[in-house]
Amino acid sequence: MVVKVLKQSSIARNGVGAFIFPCKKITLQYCNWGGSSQGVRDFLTSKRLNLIAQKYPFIQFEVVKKSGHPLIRGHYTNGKEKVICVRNLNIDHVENKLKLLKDSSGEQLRDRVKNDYVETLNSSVRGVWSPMHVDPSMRHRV
Amino acid sequence: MSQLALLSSRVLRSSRVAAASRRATLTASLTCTRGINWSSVKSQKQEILSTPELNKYKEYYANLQHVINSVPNELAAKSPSLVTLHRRLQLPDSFELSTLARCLTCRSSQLPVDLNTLSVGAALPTTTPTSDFQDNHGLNIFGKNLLTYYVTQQLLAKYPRLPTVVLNAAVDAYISQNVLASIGMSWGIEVENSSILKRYLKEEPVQLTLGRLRFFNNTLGHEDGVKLITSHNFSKEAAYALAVRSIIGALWAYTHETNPEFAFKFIDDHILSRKLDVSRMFQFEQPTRELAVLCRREGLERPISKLLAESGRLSKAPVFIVGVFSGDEKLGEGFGSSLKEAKARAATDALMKWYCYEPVGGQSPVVDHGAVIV
Amino acid sequence: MISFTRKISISALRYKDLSKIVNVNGKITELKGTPNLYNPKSSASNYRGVLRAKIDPGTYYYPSQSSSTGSINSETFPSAFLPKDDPRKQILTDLRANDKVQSQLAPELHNKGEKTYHLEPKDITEIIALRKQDPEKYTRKVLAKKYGVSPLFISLVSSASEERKNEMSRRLNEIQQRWHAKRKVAREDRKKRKELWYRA
Amino acid sequence: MLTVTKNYSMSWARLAPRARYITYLHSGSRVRGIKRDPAEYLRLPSGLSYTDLQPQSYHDRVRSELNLSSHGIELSNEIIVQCLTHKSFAHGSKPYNEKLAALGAQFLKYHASVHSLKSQDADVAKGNASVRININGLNFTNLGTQFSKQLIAKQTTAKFIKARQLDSLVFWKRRDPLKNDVYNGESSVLSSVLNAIVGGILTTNGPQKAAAFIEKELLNCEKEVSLINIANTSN
Repeated sequence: MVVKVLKQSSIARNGVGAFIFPCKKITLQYCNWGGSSQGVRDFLTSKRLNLIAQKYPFIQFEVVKKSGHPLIRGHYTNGKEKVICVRNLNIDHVENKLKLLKDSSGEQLRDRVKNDYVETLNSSVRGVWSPMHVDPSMRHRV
Repeated sequence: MSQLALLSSRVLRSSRVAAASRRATLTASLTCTRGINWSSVKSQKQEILSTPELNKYKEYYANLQHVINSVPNELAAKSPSLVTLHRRLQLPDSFELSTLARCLTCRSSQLPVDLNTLSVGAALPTTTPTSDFQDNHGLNIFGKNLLTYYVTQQLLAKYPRLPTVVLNAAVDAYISQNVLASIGMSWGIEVENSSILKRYLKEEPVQLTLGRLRFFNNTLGHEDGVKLITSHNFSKEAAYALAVRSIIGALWAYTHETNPEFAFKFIDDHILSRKLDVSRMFQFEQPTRELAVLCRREGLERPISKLLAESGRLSKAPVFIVGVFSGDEKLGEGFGSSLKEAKARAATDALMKWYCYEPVGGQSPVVDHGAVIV
Repeated sequence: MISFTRKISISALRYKDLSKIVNVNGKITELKGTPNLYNPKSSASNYRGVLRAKIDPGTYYYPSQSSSTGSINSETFPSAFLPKDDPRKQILTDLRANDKVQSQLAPELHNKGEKTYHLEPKDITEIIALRKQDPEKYTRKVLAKKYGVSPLFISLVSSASEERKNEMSRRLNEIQQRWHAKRKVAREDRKKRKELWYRA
Repeated sequence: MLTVTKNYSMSWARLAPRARYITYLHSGSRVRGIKRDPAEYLRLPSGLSYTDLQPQSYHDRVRSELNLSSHGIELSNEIIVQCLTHKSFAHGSKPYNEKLAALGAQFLKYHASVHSLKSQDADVAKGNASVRININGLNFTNLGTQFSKQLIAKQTTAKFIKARQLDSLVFWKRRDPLKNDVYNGESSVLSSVLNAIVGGILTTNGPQKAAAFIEKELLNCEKEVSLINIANTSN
């Protein structure tokens, strides 16, 4: 008769301790001929991608030439992917979409309903209020 | 239509070539893939041993094997996923890329002899056999020793009184295979999923594979839903865990002379920073007896349960609050809808407060007397 | 252990020098309940009253109004469990002065008193023999009363014969066979609930 | 069956108002459910008593056998006794070494693997040192070999404790005193003692001193009784 154990797994908390940037790879897919890829082509020929790649050396950038509308695809460390179609967008908008994907955590976005703002793994520090533990002098009497 | 036919004939031709070449180089095993008439390949194998296509594939394969077996740093620097992984983990510059590539080579990528036969075999391997001196076997062993020691030591420093079973389970909760595998995935390590043949057909540069996790990976199984079960642990989780342990082992090797604390800090940041609530790991059997033995052992007064508050004793939903006292001090408190429950919870609570004690700084190290044996 | 109420943390922004409001040497006053501008009882849940409560800036002891069961926060620890050189030992003793009052006033659930260890080997052999000789008559309860010990002690020193055990389990089985399906489920659930008593 | 020597202790308990009970502490062969005399179960069959240990003949002997003072290590008497007490002794009612041993075993394993990494002996055995690639001068292919496993195996550490003549000081209870040592698990008890000493040094004196102790005392081939020499002879 000693203590038995309930198996548990520790839960990851990215940013407590080390922070691993969630976006690991960005694929830019464009077409060399189509007009909808003009903005991406401008983006690729400018210096902007180089600057971004230098600033974020932990993100792998891949450029794919494929016919069809241009896409930007973000790959995340949680195994998910996010795709944005950038057809007919100009160079600035393409860059903004790329930055949007870069800054995303890879989690699916969802609406927060009221009182759903706090998400925590920790239990309450002060516990759950209990009428039995209120100071007797302050107890409410009916 | 004609295009499709052309394509399939090219695949057929190349597959046949690949099959023959692999047999010729005696490296990995193969069974027929769909779309190939195996018997025809078999009957023709004498003639097709040397075609220009085969020679090219042979060259590609030999080059790949050579690159994996002795990773040149210049080539490794051209592998984007390897370089980004290095930067993502913020490894020191002294940590060579070739070593990082070695950490991703599992010994399971070298198939045992019994799997190397055509009848059992794995089709279209994703990686070449490696030499024993260029895989992560030794790094993994060292990384495991390092991790187990450091995690145990840190847990004991934080909770010096954890019972051994709980301590072991807590260490497991940090560095079990599944947890390490999920850490590996969150580091963004990718698995080498496509076969050498496919990569050859795509004309993929050989160094790209260096940044991916290479382990025994049955392509046939992937496509057919057929799974190979052996006594060896070839799972994806096992391979990820091997890689994570090896990276930590190699990190220690590069930094132990210049900055001995670096590897430990790395473990702190990536592994011990994870959330674990040890108090959720206890399941007591007879807490009241255990608490009585504990008090006797520690020279405290006999624990006595006292009723602190109650409400609705005769109602459908009574509540009792019971405290367990040793002398004038309350050791623990429990609630419940019966006196028995409240008493049991109070004793459980007291034991929890004993076992989960955390010392603070400036205190001499606590050497625990061991868990209570009833 | 020591918490700033909301009012204080806001007003503390105005005080650049925290030492003006945190009096380390003086006695820390205790807040018995949440301060409220309105009637603390009838308007307890009115948050405006809580936000605008009139309270002097300073440090207060404001114990949480919750059960400490399962908590491993250090302020819920008994000081008897701390090693001698733990700096929190004295603080905890001071904080938990109320324990003494509770201990003296609260009724005991059941106090069986100190153990006596008064049986000798010959008594034990007697118990074993009696239990073997006539298990129907000399049950655990009867023997416990006869020797002035608990039924648990009787089962510690002696065990029932195989036939007796089989007979009893047969009878129990028979009774359980007659249970309705709902009762069976309820008993299973009770077992599971009971396991939860012994966890945090 | 019962050969009882009566032993009435002086403590009286007055709980039931009508009866006065005398506490009876049993000695001799075990009787189910009866409390035994501590003086008896706290004594080893060899006659060594847990309650009156002489510092000169016990604690100082442990210190000198392990050369603790030459490594600048200070262990209190209580920790030395705890390190040499196995869980089986006195039904775990005295401080025992289980957790110190668990920690010490991990630390020893870690340092033994560091030792293997730095040693170049295994190269010659494998015969193909040219293929080997070092990482920062460390040889990771040495790990997982028979010798590196043997270095910290139960048998080796148990032999170390025996060779340093500490086995007679260990408090433990045999499963069956009539059967042999393998049945009683002597080697795992003795190896837990060495592990616990390492663990005790690690907790109280810090990792540097514990590492130095392992390097200079346990894994030092110049010492006559060291794990390396024991592992070499048993191969």
